[in-house]
Parts: sequence; C-alpha cells; structure tokens
Amino acid sequence: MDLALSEEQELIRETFAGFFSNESSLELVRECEPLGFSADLWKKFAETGALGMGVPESLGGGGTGLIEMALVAEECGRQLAPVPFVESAVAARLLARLEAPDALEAALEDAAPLALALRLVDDSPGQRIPAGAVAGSVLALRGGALVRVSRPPGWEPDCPKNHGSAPIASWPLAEAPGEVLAEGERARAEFDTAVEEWKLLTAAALVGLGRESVRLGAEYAKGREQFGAPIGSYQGIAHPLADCATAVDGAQLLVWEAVWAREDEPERAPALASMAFAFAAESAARAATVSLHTHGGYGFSLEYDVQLYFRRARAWPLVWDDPRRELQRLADRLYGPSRS
Amino acid sequence: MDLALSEEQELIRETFAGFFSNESSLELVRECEPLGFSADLWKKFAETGALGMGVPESLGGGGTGLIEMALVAEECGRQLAPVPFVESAVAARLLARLEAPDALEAALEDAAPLALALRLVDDSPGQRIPAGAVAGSVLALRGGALVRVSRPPGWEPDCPKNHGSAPIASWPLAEAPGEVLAEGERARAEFDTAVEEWKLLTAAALVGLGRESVRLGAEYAKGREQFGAPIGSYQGIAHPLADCATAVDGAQLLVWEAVWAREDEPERAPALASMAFAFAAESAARAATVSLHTHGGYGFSLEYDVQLYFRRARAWPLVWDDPRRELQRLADRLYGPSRS
Amino acid sequence: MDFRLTPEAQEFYDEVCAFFDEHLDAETIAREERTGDGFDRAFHEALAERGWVAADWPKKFGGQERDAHEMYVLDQEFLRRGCPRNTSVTTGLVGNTLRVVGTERQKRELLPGIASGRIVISLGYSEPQAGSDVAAAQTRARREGDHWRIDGQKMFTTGAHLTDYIFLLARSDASGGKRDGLTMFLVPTDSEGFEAQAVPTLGGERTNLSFYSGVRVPDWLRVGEVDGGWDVMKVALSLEQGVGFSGSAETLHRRALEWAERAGRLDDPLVRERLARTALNAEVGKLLEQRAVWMTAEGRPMRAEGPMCKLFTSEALIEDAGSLLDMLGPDALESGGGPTSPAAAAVEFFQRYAQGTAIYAGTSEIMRSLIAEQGLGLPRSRSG
Amino acid sequence: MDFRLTPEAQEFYDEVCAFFDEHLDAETIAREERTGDGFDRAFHEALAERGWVAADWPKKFGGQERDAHEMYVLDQEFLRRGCPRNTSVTTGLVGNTLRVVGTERQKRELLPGIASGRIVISLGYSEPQAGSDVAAAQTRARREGDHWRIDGQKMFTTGAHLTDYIFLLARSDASGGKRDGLTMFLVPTDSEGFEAQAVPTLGGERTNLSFYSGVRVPDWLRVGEVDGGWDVMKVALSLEQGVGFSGSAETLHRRALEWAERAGRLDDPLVRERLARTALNAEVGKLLEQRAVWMTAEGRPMRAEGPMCKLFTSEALIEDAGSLLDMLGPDALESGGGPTSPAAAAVEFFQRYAQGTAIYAGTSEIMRSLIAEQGLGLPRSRSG
Repeated sequence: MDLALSEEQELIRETFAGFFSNESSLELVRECEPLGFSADLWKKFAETGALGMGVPESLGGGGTGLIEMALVAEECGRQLAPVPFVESAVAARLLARLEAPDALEAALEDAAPLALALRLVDDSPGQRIPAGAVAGSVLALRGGALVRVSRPPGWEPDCPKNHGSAPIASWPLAEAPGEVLAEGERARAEFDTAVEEWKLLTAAALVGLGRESVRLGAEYAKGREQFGAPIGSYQGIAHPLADCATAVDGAQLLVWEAVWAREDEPERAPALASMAFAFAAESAARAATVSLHTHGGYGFSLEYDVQLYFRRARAWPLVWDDPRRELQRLADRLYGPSRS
Repeated sequence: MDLALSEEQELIRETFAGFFSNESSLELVRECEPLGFSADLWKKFAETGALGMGVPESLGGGGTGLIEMALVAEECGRQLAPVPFVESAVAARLLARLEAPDALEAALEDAAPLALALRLVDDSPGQRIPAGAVAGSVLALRGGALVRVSRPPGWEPDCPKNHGSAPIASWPLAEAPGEVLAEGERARAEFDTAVEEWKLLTAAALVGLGRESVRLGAEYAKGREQFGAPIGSYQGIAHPLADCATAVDGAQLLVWEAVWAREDEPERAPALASMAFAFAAESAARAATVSLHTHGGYGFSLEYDVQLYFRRARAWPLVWDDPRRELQRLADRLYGPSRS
Repeated sequence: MDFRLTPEAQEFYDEVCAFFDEHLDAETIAREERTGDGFDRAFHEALAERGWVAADWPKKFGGQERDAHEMYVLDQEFLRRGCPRNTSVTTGLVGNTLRVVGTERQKRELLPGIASGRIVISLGYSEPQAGSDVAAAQTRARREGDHWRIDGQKMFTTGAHLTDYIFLLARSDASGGKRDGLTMFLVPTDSEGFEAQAVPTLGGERTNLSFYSGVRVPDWLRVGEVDGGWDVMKVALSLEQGVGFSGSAETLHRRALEWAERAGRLDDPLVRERLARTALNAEVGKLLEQRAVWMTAEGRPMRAEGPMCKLFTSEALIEDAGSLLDMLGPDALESGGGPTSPAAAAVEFFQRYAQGTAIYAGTSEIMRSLIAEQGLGLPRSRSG
Repeated sequence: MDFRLTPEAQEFYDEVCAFFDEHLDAETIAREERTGDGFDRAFHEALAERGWVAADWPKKFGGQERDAHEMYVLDQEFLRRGCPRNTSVTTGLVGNTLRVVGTERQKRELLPGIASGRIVISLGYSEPQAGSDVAAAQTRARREGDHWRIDGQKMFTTGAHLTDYIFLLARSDASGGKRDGLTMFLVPTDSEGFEAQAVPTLGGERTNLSFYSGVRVPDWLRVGEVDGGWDVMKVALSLEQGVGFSGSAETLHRRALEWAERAGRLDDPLVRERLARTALNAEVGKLLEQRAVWMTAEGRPMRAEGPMCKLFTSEALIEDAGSLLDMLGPDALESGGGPTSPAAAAVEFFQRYAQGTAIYAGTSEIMRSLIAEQGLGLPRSRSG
C-alpha cells in the first residue's frame, strides 16, 4: 500500500485545483444553470490539454493514466465545474483505443465536447446522453457497431431542465448516420471499457463534490452561533458531519483503488468499480444532505451554495442508474449473475 | 379517531402491567435462559384467565377482542415475560373458531402451553415452532387439513440454544398422528387468521420491548455522568433516543390500528398487519441497539438488563421471518402479487 | 378505540373534497408552482366565504366551531393537493394566538377580518442571527408615546410580500436575560419603512427577508404585555404542536407508484420495497398526527407528541423522496415541476420540497431535543 | 500509488498464514469460544518463539523490526481466524509505550519478557465512574517511601485474570485539574490486595472488574513522571490509532455467503444486496485501515484517520451483522457459537460481537467527536 501521489500527479492535482478555483467560481456555476455548461470555461479548459490527457502522446495526447484523470475529475466535482470533462476525456480515450486518429484529432481540436451514450442504442434509443446537450458528436454502440454520430446540421437537442442542471439530451441515435469505428466483439469490449471509465471518473467527481459539501457544512457550523455557542459544538450537528467525512474519505480510497486495479489487479477491477460507483454516490448524497441541513434555513435558500451541491449529488450518478441497482451489479460481479 | 382505552381495557392493561412487574422480574428472565420458559410463572399466568381471554364466554373464555390481547402482549414484551402468551392465546382462539370445544377445554385447563406452526407442514416439515419446546400440543396445517398434534409420549424436543432464548423447537409434524379439526378452504382461512393474529400480537410484544429499551437507555443517560455532565445532555446520546421513542410510539399506534382494522376496516387490515409487523420489528431492534450503546461498556456486559432486550428484539420477529421480506409481503398486499 | 374519522370530520372531509374540486383549478396550482407564494387570494377568499379560514373559531368571530379533527382533515387536504397553504397556516396561528392573548380591541378589529379572508398575516420570528434560538431576537422596539418604533430585520418571513401584518417578535429591553425584554407586535406591512425582499428556496417556495426601518406601530397592535413577548411566543409555539406532513407522503407515494406502473417496473423487488416503505411511513406519520389531533381535541396535556409528528414525517419524507428519486434511475432527471407534474418530475419536486419540512417551524435537531427533554426527561443539551 | 501489500508484507502474510494453519487448532478456537479469555498461553508462546509477539521491535529487544504494513497483516489475520487476540494487542501496546517512555530498567527487565511471551499485560484505564471520560480516574496512588500504595477499582480490565501486569492509570494528586495529578504504573497481578472478578459480555468475551486494596507497587514500576500520567496516556492512546475490524467484516461476509449458497438463496435480490453491501463495507474499512497503516509507516502526521478506521469498521459491522441476521430469517435462531461455527450461528455470533467493537478502545460517540475536532476543526462538544 502506497498512497503517495507522484510529483507529476501532485502537480496535476494542484494545477487543476487552482484552475477550477480561479476559473469556475460558484457564481459561474449559477450563471450556467439550467444548462450546466460554460462555453467560455470549456474553451479555457480545453487549452490545458486536459481532454486528451489520457490519450497516448503518440496520438497527440498527454499520455497519463486514468488515475491522473480521476484527480482532475475530483477537482471538477469539488467546484461543480460546468464542463463535461468526464464525458469528453473518456470518449477521447475510446477513440484512441479504436485507432481512429482522424476522429480523435478532430475531437481534440474541435470546439465542441464529445459525449458517450452509456446504454445500447438498440435497447434505449431515447436515452438521455450525459453532455448530449452540448456535444458535437456522440459515440454509441448501435446494432453491434461502435459508431460516431455527429450533430445533425440544423438539429437542436431538447435539453430537459433537470435536478442537477446537467447538460443531458436525447439524440436521434437510432436513425442518424454514423461513422462506424469498430464492430463485433471488439466494439463491445471497448464500449464496456469506456462505460467503466465513465463510471469511475464520475465517482471521482462525486468524491470531490462530497468532500466540498462536508467542508461547507463544517465552515458554517464553526461560524454560526445559536444558544450562545457555535452550532458545531453540538453533537447533533458535529457527529453527522463526522460520519460524512469518514464516508467521503472511504469513497476516495475506493475510487483510487478501483482505478488502480484496472491495470494491476484486473480480476478484482469490475467489482471494485461497482463498489466505487455505488459508495461514492451514496456518500456524496448523504454529505450534501447533511451539509444542507447543517445550514438550517439558509441551506434551503437558493442563495447559499450548498443547494448547488445537494442537487448534483443525486443527479450525477442517476445519469447512469439507481445506486441500489449498481449494488445488484456488484453482486453479479462478485457471485455471478442471478439465475432468477 | 379515538385512542382512549375503555375502562375495562385500562383495567386489563394495569392488571397485567402489575402482574408482570411483580411476577416476572428480569432475574426470573435470566434464570429461565436459555429455554425462555418458567413453568411456575406459566401456572400463575394461566390462573389469570389470560390464555382464554380472547375466547367467547360461551366457550369458557373471557370474551375480549384482539385489542385487549395486544395490551397484554405489550406488557409481556415490556417485561420479557418467559411465558408463551401469544402462541397459546392465538391457538386457543383458533380452536374456538373451529368449534373444537373439547380440545379447547383441554387446552384452557391443561398445564402445558399450546403452540401454532406458522408455516405449512408440507413446505417446512422441520420448521422451528414458537413455544414448541414447551407446548403440550401444536396446531398445524398439514396436507390441507388443520390438525392438532399432541406431544408424542416419551418424545423430548430438541431445543436449540438461540439468539433470543426463545422456547422454539421442531416437532415430528409430518409423521406424528393428529386430530383433524378442519379441512379445505375453511382450514386454510382459519389458519391464515391465526398466523395474522400471531404476527399482530408479536408486534405488540415488540412495542413493549422497544418502549422499555428506550426507558432503560433514558434512565441510564440521566444518571450516568461523564465529562462533568449527565451523558443524556449530549445530543450524540439524546437524539438517537428521541428517534427511537418516536418510532416506538408510531409502532404502537400502527399495531393498534392494524388490530382494530380487522373488524372495522377489513379491506385495509392485511396491509396494515404487514406494516405493523415490519415496523414494530425494526423499531424494537433499533431501540434496543441504541439503548445498548447508550449504556457504553455496561451495555455490552451481561450484567445489565439491556442485553436481554437486545437479543430478543431481533429474535422474536425472526421466528416468523426477515422484516424486509415482510415489506415484500406488504407490497403484495398493496399492489397485488409480483409477476416476476 | 376507533381509527376512523369522527362522523363530523368524515362529513366535513367530503365537503372539503368537493370544495377543492370546485375551487382549486389547475391554473392556481400552476401559479403556485411558478411563484411559490404559498398564497392565492382568490382561493383564500373562496375559503373564507365558505367559513373555513377560521373554521375552528366561535361563531361570533365568524367561525364554525369545528374541532381539531375537522381542522386536521382540512389542513392535510391542502398538502395532498399541493394547494397554496403557508399563509393560511400562519394566519390561522396568529388568529388563534390573538383569541388567547389579544385585547378586546384586537379581537374586535382583527378577528372578523381574518375570518372573512381580508386580513392575512405572516410570522416574523427568525432573524439572520436568531434561527433555532429565536429568543435571541435583536430587532428593536422602542416606545415613543402611544407608538412603538421598530428597527431591524427578520429572516424567513414567508408571505410578507402579500400579507397585511407581520406577527413580530422584538426586543423592547436589552438589559435583562434573553427571554426577558421581548415584546410582540402586529406590524402592518403598508407601514413606511417596511420592506420585503424575496428569498427563493430549493423547494420552490418564496420566503422573504423583511426590513424594518423606523417602522411606527401603534401600541394597540402590541400583543401581550410589554416585555412579556416570550409568554406570547409560548402560546403561539404551542399552537404549532402536531404539525406534520403525512399528506405529502401520501402524494409522493401515489405519484411514485404511478411512475412504477407506467414504466412497467412494479415487479422489481427493489421498487416494491421502496414504495411499500413510503406507504408504511405515510401511515405511521398520519397516526402520529391523528394522535396529536385527538389529544388536542380532548384537551389532553401533550408532552412530546407534537414534536414527534414533525420529526417523523419530515425525516421520513426526506428519506423516502431520496430513495424514490434513486429508484427512478435516469427518469429522475426530469424536473422543474410540482406535486401535480408528470410522475417522475413530481418525485423530483418532493426531493427538493422535503428538505424544507425538516427546517421550518423548528429543525429536526430542535424536535429531537424537545422529545428528549419533554418525552424522556433528559437534561437540556443547549443553554439559554 | 499502489494498493498491493508491500513485497515484505506479502511475504510475511504467507508466513503468517502458514503459522496460523499450523498452530491455531480447532481446539484453541473452541476453547476461546467457550471461555472468551482473549488469550491462549500456548499459542502466545508459539507466536513469541517465532518472534512475532513484538515483531515490530528492534532486534535488541527481541523484535524483528517489522513495519506497520507487516504488523497490520498479522493483526488482521487474528481477526479473520477468530484467534484469541485481546491480550496480544494490549501487551504490544504497553510494550510500545514502554519503548517510548519507559526507564532503562523497565526496558531492560520487561521488554525481553514481553517479546519472549513470558510477560503479558492488561490495560487498567476505565473505572466504574470513568469510562469515556478516562481522565476522571479516581483509583488512588499514594507514595510510601520507595513504594506506592494503590486503592480503587478498574472496570473492563480485559485479561486481568491471566496477565502478569495491569497498566494502571491512577490519581496521585486530587487537588488539581482532572488531567493533572495522574500517574501510571505497572501493577503486578500477583500483588497482595489485587483481585480480578469476571465480567462476561454479550460477545462472549470475558472482561474483568479489578480491585486494588492497598496494593504495594515499587516505584520502579511507575511509568512516566509522577503526576505526569496523562502524558503517558497520550502516547498509549496514540498507539491505538488505526484500530479497525475489517478482518471481522470479511469473515462475516464469507460465512453469510456460505449460508446463502447452502440455503439456495443466492438468487434473491434482497440477499444479494445485503451480501454485496457487506463486501463493500469490508473493502472500505480495509482501505481506511491501510491508509492509517501507510501513514504510520511513513511517519506522516495523522489527524482523524485513526478514529475514522474505528468508527467506520465498527458501525458498518453492527449494521451489516444485524442486516445479515435478518436475512437468515428463521435460520437466524441457531446460535451459541463463534466465527467458525456453522454459517448461520456464525452470523448470530457477529451480531453480538459487533456491538463491542463500537465500545471498547473508545466509543463511536468519542470517535465522532475526535473526527469533528481533529479532522474538521469543529469546537469541542464536551468539557474536560
């Protein structure tokens, strides 16, 4: 066990912590509601090279691993940055693995984000695609083939107002023309890998969201006095925050382990990924709820920032699924599929 | 809505509260472990007429309704009385409904408790029967017939040591001779009624257990000082007890309503019975757990009484089933059976 | 023992349903979902015309002498239907307080106006620095002849942009203990120096920050004794006993069940468990509420029964709304509505709305402390 | 970043497994389940012979200079196998405290005995009136020439009926503040006036009430300065950092899974969810523990990481044991065993055993307060 980040990893973390603190204020987050996307921030963010960070250097990327991307996702989540980092970066890696250099190059240079349809098009033609509201193209598994669907000219997505102000949208995936990138077993395997990476980086973002929720609650509890004492000196306030801080720390370790295992303990990686997703989702939801209530009436007012965290905490994982269904998937991965 | 007990009901409650406080000390409860039965207390208890209280006066009983029996069960639970009141009283009512006067008379005069096998013998021949370890006869549904099986001469039940020190045992139900009391649809309907009554009275006993657990915890928290103050002045101790007190009050109301509904709102009665059983089980388990931990190290020592409550809180409902499976039964009763 | 509505309450319930069917139109609900005002004057006046704004009052004040059971039926129907409700609740509360502690003139001049729907009133207890610790109020009241001069600000003055009076807790003497030196007033909202500023909330309700700059209030609008405001507050707070949200839980359950049926997911044990749990919690909440109602109606002394209603129903609503939102999976992302929106969006609404129920009229932490102290006899866990 | 055991710890783990396979026989486990002693002399001596009683110590004291990673591997294997463990933990803890604050004579005369397995030691911190508030100890120590006279009693002196010394917190001066005037001693259990009385527990472990009536302890067995006992306690308590029970969670999961397989219930979603939840919690607990181990090994300063291990693993064990017991349905009623009993009875054992893990070595309430204060910077919620 060695939890030390390398110097390069520390640098990445600090760089993006600074970037989001400076560039993605919570005022910006509010301004970007309900769409959940800042074209301006996106542009600046793209200039850091973060979108291709997980793409091999030979293909024009940064050549880092998934763990470095998880560090960036965590900072994204901490500041609720209105940029679809997770979707674009995962999709870029998918293009790289598929050896689609033209599409990749276009994607890395393109102004518009890339998105990934998380479910099979054949099963869920109307699925809401994360980042679909702002993406220039969507990668999807359709009829057994991995296809890249470009935004149809003149078509505008319908972006439903949603709990987490996430830029989700349905695309005409079933009928739109698409460039076939891979077929057969390989298409399926690479698609599955991309979905797993999306889940892991989303879990990392939820860790950042959960940690910042706890911090906001603790800060408020230190400063707010009632009955002649800071409310943080009442165990009714302090103890739930302590539980949340513990869970968020656990979630971070679990996400890191699940990412690490993809290369180093591949036989445990699928179960760990399901654990990480479910636990990060629960921990973030609980942390944001406890933090909101720590703020008393102010937590319920839109003026305070904690409500921004509260809404996203449950919305981000739900783009994929109910966390309790992920526990059933975990059981499938641990014990084999259910025969019922 | 009228929650007032009638004068007669108040009298019953006070009488049995007094009876169990005087006759069923927690020292006696300890002495009766692990079997969970005091023949002496049973004799005194039988003399009160409680076993036949729910049997029509014309058949030699007390002629009360199920609600009066629930009041007695609650007092049983409060004091963890080592007598199988619920089993015997429910079985006596079953005999009365089946118009089996000889069996009923024998049961009410007999020295040995009556028991009820809660599951179909054909499905669960080896089921552990509540009160089976000490019963003189068992009522069971076997091959579609309701039968009364007397304790085979010379046969001694195997009484497994168990979490709640309950007098459970398996009987040779599949092969022992039995007196047929009813057959066909009527047998099934009366059996189902008896099981429902058993569940409701067990829920009532759990309410008494839960309420007394909270009281023990609160008493300890008032008297125990740490860090210069009674531990009950710390919200980390006080607030969980408040949650438990609330849940136990809710469970009591729900049990009463479920019992009341059997006559007055029969169409809601099945769902209310499942609600009452599941909620009483959960509330009692939580109250006993919180109370145990309120006691700190003393709660973990066998010397303090709270552990007696802790072990029974989960064991009593488990004689029937997992409370979460009862929630599935509740769903069946609310939404119709699942087609999956 | 009887768990039915009393015959009178059952009869009243049927009337109430017919009334809501007639007067609560989709437009009113839509306006409420859009504005979060918690008040609709036309609906309120229709309610008053029917004699139901102060239905529990003596006839001489324009009431119908309805008992606690009947009032409960009316209140829960507001919740179940998602009807604008906040101002009705606060107005009724202040009216009832005036009936206990008001002067003859106050009763004469104000109660008929309340009952007839012309006068509506907001609560002005909390301040930016005095939330749960409401007795720490710093808004100043200084006597100037036959008037009082009020300076300060109040937080969470729900309805203040529409109501006629604020029932205000102010500090008239800062020299003594926290609960001494408080005085209560009815501050007309058309006074010079009064201002209400919108505070939008997560649940869509609008509340307000209200400002008082040299507001002049005639002494006859003082409620209770000078420096005796805490005694008035005790009366007012005791009237809040037994507030609960089981009606919301019922609606949440109904809407989530509707989703499960339409989505073809009603055979999934994880779906069934969460729906059944919500139905169970709604039933327990209703019973706790009905117990408090019954005790009120019978004049039985209450200890912790009121706070138990509030604590259980709000915490269960939070738990169930979150768990049902998760249950929806990706369908959970449809949002932006109210309780009558399409089923998935209604569940999303409850996930936001539920949070407020554990905050206003006393947080869950305060409720737990009250239950521990009044119900279990534990020592106080906070000073003051 | 690397989540594997270090190569040294992996190698050590293999050796540890082989050792347990050889020396921990069914009889030893059965005896432990029967007596709850938490100590088996034969096993302890075998462990000492292998050099593992004080494996982390310098070679000159009989140790092997093993690092925190290796010590963790050893400790969790005790838990996973249900091996008698308590006395090994307390003896190691006191030995390590002596290495930091002991006199030369104490190190010379006691450490070799500890390492060789001849000397085992219990903790004598808690008293009937001083549990979580351990600094409120009232057991008196009075100086009499080159000896001290000890009078009082201690609670939860686990192992005291078998061990050679009690590591005792006593009040040497009652005139000052609570944490002043404390002094620590090693009290030989063969002293006149010492007595241990069994206190059986819900988890089957035996602990003790220990009595001290005019017990004479030579001054050389005083640990730390006179009236400086709290400084010694701080060292001892810091060495308890990072205690966790993920090994127990793993065993609980394994045994409950075994039940589900045998009972043919592994296709039930409610069964699958609870098993998966336990596996998840065991993993999180292990990671929190390994983080604390890593920080210890690296000499990184810890804030709340230690209490987080204790809080999470014990509370999750309580939650999971209860939920898995329910999962068993009527099978849950088989009981009376230990972790190696038939599967259902093992789950029942964990339901009892789990409760203790949230109590000894600091209750969950204390852990939450430590995390709030040290991890989140919140103010203290209790005096003293």
